[in-house]
Amino acid sequence: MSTPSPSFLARLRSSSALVSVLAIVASFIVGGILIAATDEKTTSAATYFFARPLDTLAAAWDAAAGSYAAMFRGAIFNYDAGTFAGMMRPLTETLTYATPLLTASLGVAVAFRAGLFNIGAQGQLILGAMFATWIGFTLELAWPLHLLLVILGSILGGALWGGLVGWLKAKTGAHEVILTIMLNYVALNLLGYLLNTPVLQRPGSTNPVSPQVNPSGMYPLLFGEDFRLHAGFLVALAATAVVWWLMNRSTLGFEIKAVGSNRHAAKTAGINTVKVTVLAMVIAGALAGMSGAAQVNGTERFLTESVAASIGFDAITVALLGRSHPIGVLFASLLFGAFRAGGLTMQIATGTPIDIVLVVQSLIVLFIAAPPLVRSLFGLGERKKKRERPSKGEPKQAVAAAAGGDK
Amino acid sequence: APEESAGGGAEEVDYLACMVSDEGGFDDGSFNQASYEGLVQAEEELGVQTREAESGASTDMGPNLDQMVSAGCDTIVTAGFMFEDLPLNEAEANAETNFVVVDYGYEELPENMRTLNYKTGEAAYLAGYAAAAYSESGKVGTFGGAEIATVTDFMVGFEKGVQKFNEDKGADVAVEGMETFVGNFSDTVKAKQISENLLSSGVDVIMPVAGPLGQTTVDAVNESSSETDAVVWVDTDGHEYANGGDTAVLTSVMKNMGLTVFESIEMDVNGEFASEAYLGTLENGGVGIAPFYEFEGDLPKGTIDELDALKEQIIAGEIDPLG
Amino acid sequence: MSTATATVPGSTTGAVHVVNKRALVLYGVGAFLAVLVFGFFSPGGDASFRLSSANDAVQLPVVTVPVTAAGWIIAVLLVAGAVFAFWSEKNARPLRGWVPAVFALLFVIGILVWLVGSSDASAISLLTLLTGSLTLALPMVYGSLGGVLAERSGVVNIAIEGQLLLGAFAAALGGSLSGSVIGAMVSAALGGVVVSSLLTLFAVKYRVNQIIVGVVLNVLVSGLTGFLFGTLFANNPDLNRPPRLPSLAIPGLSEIPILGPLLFDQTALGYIMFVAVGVLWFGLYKTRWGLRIRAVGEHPKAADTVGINVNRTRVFNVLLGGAVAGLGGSFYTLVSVSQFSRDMTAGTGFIALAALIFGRWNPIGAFFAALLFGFATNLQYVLSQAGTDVPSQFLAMLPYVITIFAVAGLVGASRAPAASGKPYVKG
Amino acid sequence: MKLELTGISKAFGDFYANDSIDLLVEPGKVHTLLGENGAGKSTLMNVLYGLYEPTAGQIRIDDSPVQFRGPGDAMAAGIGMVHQHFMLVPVFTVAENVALGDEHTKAGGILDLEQTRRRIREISDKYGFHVDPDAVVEDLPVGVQQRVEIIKALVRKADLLILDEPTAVLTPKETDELMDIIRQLKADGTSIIFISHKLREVKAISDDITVIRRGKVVGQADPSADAMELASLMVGRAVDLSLGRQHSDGTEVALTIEDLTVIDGLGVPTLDHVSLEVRKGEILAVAGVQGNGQTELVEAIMGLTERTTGSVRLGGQELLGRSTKEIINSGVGYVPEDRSTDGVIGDFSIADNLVLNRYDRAPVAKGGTLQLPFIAENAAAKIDEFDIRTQSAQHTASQLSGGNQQKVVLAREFSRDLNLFIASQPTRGVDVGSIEFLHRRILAERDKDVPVIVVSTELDEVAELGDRIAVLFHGRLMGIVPGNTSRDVLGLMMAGSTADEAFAEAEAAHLNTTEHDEPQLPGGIA
Ligand SMILES: Nc1ncnc2c1ncn2[C@@H]1O[C@H](COP(=O)(O)OP(=O)(O)OP(=O)(O)O)[C@@H](O)[C@H]1O
Ligand SMILES: Nc1ncnc2c1ncn2[C@@H]1O[C@H](COP(=O)(O)OP(=O)(O)OP(=O)(O)O)[C@@H](O)[C@H]1O
Ligand SMILES: [Mg+2]
Ligand SMILES: [Mg+2]
Repeated sequence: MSTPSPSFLARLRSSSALVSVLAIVASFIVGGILIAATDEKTTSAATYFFARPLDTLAAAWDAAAGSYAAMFRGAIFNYDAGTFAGMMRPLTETLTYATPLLTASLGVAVAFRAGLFNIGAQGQLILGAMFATWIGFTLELAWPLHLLLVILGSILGGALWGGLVGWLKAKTGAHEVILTIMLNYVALNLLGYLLNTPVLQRPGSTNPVSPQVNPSGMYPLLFGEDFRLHAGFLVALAATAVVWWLMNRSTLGFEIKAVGSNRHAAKTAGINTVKVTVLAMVIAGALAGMSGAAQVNGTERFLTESVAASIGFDAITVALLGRSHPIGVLFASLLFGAFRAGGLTMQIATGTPIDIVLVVQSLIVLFIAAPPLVRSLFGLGERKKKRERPSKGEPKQAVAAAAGGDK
Repeated sequence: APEESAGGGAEEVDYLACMVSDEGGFDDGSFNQASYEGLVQAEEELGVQTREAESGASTDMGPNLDQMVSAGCDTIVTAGFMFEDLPLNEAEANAETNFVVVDYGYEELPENMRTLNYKTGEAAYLAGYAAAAYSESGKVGTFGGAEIATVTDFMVGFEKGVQKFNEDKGADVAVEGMETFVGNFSDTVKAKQISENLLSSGVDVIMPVAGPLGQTTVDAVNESSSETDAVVWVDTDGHEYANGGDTAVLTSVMKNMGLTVFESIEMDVNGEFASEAYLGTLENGGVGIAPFYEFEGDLPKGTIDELDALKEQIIAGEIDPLG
Repeated sequence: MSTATATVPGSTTGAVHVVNKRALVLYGVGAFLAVLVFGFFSPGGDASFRLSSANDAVQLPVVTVPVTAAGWIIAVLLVAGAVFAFWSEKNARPLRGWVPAVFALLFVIGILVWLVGSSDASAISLLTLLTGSLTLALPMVYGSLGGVLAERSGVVNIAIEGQLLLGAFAAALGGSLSGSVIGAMVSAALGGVVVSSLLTLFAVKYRVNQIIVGVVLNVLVSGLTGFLFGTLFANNPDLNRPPRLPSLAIPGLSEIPILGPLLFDQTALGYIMFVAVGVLWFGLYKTRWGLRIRAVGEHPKAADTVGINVNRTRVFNVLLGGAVAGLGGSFYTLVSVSQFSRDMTAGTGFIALAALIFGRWNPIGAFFAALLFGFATNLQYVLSQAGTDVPSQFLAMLPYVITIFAVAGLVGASRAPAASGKPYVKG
Repeated sequence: MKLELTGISKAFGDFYANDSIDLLVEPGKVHTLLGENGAGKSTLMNVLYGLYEPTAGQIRIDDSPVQFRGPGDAMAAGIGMVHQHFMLVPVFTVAENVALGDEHTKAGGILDLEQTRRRIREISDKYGFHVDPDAVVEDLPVGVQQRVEIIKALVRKADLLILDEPTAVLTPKETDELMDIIRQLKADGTSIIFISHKLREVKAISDDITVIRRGKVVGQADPSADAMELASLMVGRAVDLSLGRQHSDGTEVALTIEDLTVIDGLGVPTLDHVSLEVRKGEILAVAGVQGNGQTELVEAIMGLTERTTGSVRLGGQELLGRSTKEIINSGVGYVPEDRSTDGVIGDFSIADNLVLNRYDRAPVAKGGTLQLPFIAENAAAKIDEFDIRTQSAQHTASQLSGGNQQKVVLAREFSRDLNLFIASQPTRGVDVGSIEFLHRRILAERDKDVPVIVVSTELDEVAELGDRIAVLFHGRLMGIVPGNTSRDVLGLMMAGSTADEAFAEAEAAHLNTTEHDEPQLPGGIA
């Protein structure tokens, strides 16, 4: 627990940087094949493949390489842009996208560590966003105070929704997978309802849209009007640090992990498992709720029914890819942010549907999780067999829990 | 869809027309798709270049707009109310780029912006009247994808049209499903079931206002044991557009987004871009009902004339279809 | 891991007790709410239920009940049920399984009467309500069965959504290419198998965390089908024109009032579903195959020590489950609507996951759980169609809220196959 | 069956768990393997049973070489194994467990459990097992579960039966019954490989003994050899098994339990108005057959049960109704009965397990923050002091052997000042060397004037450690007798006689009522 668990480090070492790079390469290759195979030029060149095979290959290469180059320009550095701001903008977009993803994923990760499979980040985010929006447009206060209230509101909203799951789970043994799935839908409908009532609906509008949040309730932009990146990113980074402290240094984190690993032993050691289950879900919800504030009070400025986008679901993948470890989650969400930002540019520049990003993303996660497969794909040969021991970084209990919890 | 391929054979002009969808995507069978067809038409007939971006999530809409601006688009089209103030902000910040906003309006428009809205209720009113006239069971129905104004406008107009028929003919045709919403625009099983529910309660004309889910209603009607069941399609001409629409679609409430988007681009290409809050009506042809095709013979005699008369009255302001 | 320790008498007795206490609270709350809402806050008037649809040959009379009287009767019965539950608890008698079932059923009927009473409708069609429930439940049932097969053999299957979606896609593509519904259904099953084989490749062979694999596979399938929809299908619409699966009414049987249209006027997928539920239940509990999967899912090492190949069993059953779920996916494109569209499964796979947990990893349980969900969903539509004052969003919450109450109150802790989610490493 | 192993080696990575082992099991003989925890006994048996592939070596059955690709092959060759941790599916019935892998079926693969039931009844009758084929395994006592394991092997017509620590979890009575079964099997010509840490049993049942240390055979021993000799051979050093302790008679009452009652989920009292006292500096041993309320007694004191009435006062303070944490914080040390589920967290490092129940108090934590340097120092010190065999404090607890896990639990509990120490089954499955060590530590704690409760189903342990012995039967206290009370009397009490009845009965039968004050041997060495 203290330092990242030994097995986590061992895992990193055994799936060395090389394997990770190869995993990404392999995923891009598969994605590239898909892009090429559905590219019109490639398919038309393929009709005379046997006459001039090189044409097909060249077209395929153009299609794939063009798409990926655009992705890079959209996510990291735009070498085509005329201005410095234009060049740097992609990076800030990546960070902007990563912001809500980061906190939501941290929430999922904390729950994992407590042995809970939290599919409910979506709903928790919605509740957080509702609170943050309402505070954001009803109140008029001095800037830092107002924003602070907004953040607290989002935390409260998410915590309520998450805590409800924890409480029901602890008190009745109901399965958190069912509870979180159902509460996602309840939250969505609640939002839909409130956006059609004066509580959240923009006066005079017939659409389910909230009023704009007052400027004092917004996260300030970090690099001026030209960049969307806002102070919510710094708050998310701070949250990462807090979660790191929580999980690796605090007594509460110790309790959470104990309950997550072995509920019986935790109970015997005097840990109040009911309290810990509820608290873990409260924290998970609070973090996801913060993502709601990042969305509305960071980038969007108003609330709609689709505020959660697919952040809550992506958060599950990100948390798993980051092995439920705060630092891992940070990098995983940056990667996903980059994909999202890059995917948009790719779509605009080359017409490649953004769905391909989902394909490449998922393949990367799978490949990174299965180093032996990557090694054999690239003919690297097996490493000397390690003793097979389950890695602690993974939410092992969560797995069991997702399948049915404990007796 | 690579942009350079000028399929229509029109001479290429140095003009970049762009469009950003909302979450629905360009194949949503609804406003995104209809607007997109306007863009394609411009590409084919005007020889402009195009770029398009789907917003996979609401979070993508802002960045997509930004990217279009930096890509040097001459005109950017957005579809759907979800964009909210984003196009307005962009328009104010980028005077050289023109913006065409579908299904949303602002109080004051900058010089470089057009908004396109449609009084779909007017056309739906006619469709409601026609549906009531056509119905043998005395029950017609409707349902929506979600409870939003662009959806409910259709439904309300439809209901008013039915009521008008009842008044004029002393009939008692009922409208069911005014409060029935699928909850999304993607769950085909649910939409199908709602259609089945309506049919089994005796409804014989259904107007689904749910984008691609309307297809389920067409399928339900085509599968139903009763030959006379029919669909009122929305947005486009379902007779052409829907799979199996020729045997099921009584008529369609057309919202001519494609055409108006095309016209907006055409104006600009010709150097006549006008900042304007365009409102599609029966009068200007922005909305309308599609032909009845084979179903025309099944309408009570004189219905077509009555519809024409109603249309005139609406245009003349003698009837308020939403009032 | 160790059986010896898990079974030391005395260490597990507490659990039974906790469940009882919670159920008691629920009985109490249920009865109280019933008296309050069904009784005192009854909307009054009559509630009418139509038993046959407008197009039926045999027209049954409309059943009309006075809402207030019915409400009171149900409330009194529920109070009696609660008292019985308390009495049983006091006398330390275990409640029989049918008691909660009847209690829940009465409660649902109470809600139904109350809602119908408060709606503007002249009459609600019970038949429409029921047949619709079954239809809405159908893909869920297939998904749950696929999940049951995987999880019973010890592999958590979060990828049900992906299996349904790829099944739907493959049915559209395969059906369009072959022009036959058989071809479409076979393609759909294969689509599910493809997802399953990835699941087993990563989860069984490479022992990647099964939840990671499942979650990621859903995204992968969504991305892949979305991509192909936007490219392949967009460029070749003919590839997205599958044939339709017709309804096959069984002559005679389908004429039986209510039951006929409900059970004997289905598409092939409907009949296969009934058969599959029965066969899988029988197979799991009465055959060698079932004994072995359950053993592998509960205690793989024990299975290994009697010569059962654990991983081969898992792979086989996960693939089989994929075929079942994939076949269910064909419902979308062969029955529900005549073409594939993006993400058309709309989260049903997750509800199926919930249903299988709710149904306690039992095919019949999962079937009824899915049916309850389908019922609540359709109730919402039927009521909204009839017109009621309850806002549509709240009606839309109905299925989810009912499920929460059901799992939190009546079902409580359900016990997964013990080894579910744990990769098996020999030795 | 005659079984011959030659040069069997099994390596895990670079580590040889078995190193060129030779073993000869004669037909119809009981051949015992002796060795410390981790010596490699289970590994060897797993190789023999086809679960592991040997790195080198050969297995010969009745003089012809065999190769097993899996347990299926081993079973087909007539080898049956009762594993150290039972290989039974808990939610299955006995019949289903027995049938598994060797099912009788009707057409279409439909199970025909009736045949299996009949076989179970046959075997059950023959050996007097009293096993109901339709009982669900998880509801059965451990002893019966073990018989199910034996039935599984016999149904498959095993000619060689491997019993890996079969008595570790059995009560004395169950153990005696098992010994009878082994004798019967032997009489029927079955060869048996027997593994146990309990030298009394080993001496009683074995025909041959092979001692293994660190993966190698270090010698053969004669069953008649002195227990000390056997122990020394196993451990590789001279073991002084006599604790040379004095019975204490502390006077000051520290813990008072009055009318303690625990009701289970079905409303049945599992502990029924139990009252007793424990004095400072004394060990109260609680004896009883598994399932007679010992677990409930301990868990009630620890605040781990619901529906508990009565009173538990420690130094005048009421413990009942307080949370487990409060009870721990008031100075109660607790070694739970099942170390792997309740005692340690397998995924946690050894260092963390060593502070598992004081993680939130100084000096382990300050202001809600863990003090890592302290945790590390503490771990280093405890690993050293308790001789916990591990490569590093950052290894997880699950990587430790059972004996070493137990040392972690004990080290943790002894690292704070205690007002009461409770140990449930402290030496279950632990080898002789470790037992000696654990016992000495418990005695040392008592000598610090701490009141101690030791719960054990092991009569030897009870007699060994107890200054006084309380016996529970069906949740009721049968009486508290002096530490030197004889096994016979204790046995009668455990079967339901009160102390007075038991003494009277024993005297009438001319049995000893007290043990002679000779040094006791741990682990049941007579
Ligand atoms: N799967 C494995 N991987 C690596 N090492 C192992 C494995 N199984 C056993 N070992 C090692 O092999 C050695 C022998 O273990 P084994 O289980 O055979 O001991 P044992 O003699 O049965 O001990 P006990 O008396 O505690 O049962 C131990 O040191 C253990 O650490
Ligand atoms: N996969 C493995 N990797 C490393 N060590 C292992 C592995 N499997 C088992 N071991 C080790 O093998 C040894 C024996 O394991 P086993 O479960 O037989 O413990 P044990 O000492 O017999 O415990 P108990 O006293 O509870 O019976 C332990 O030291 C354990 O850590
Ligand atoms: Mg062993
Ligand atoms: Mg052992």
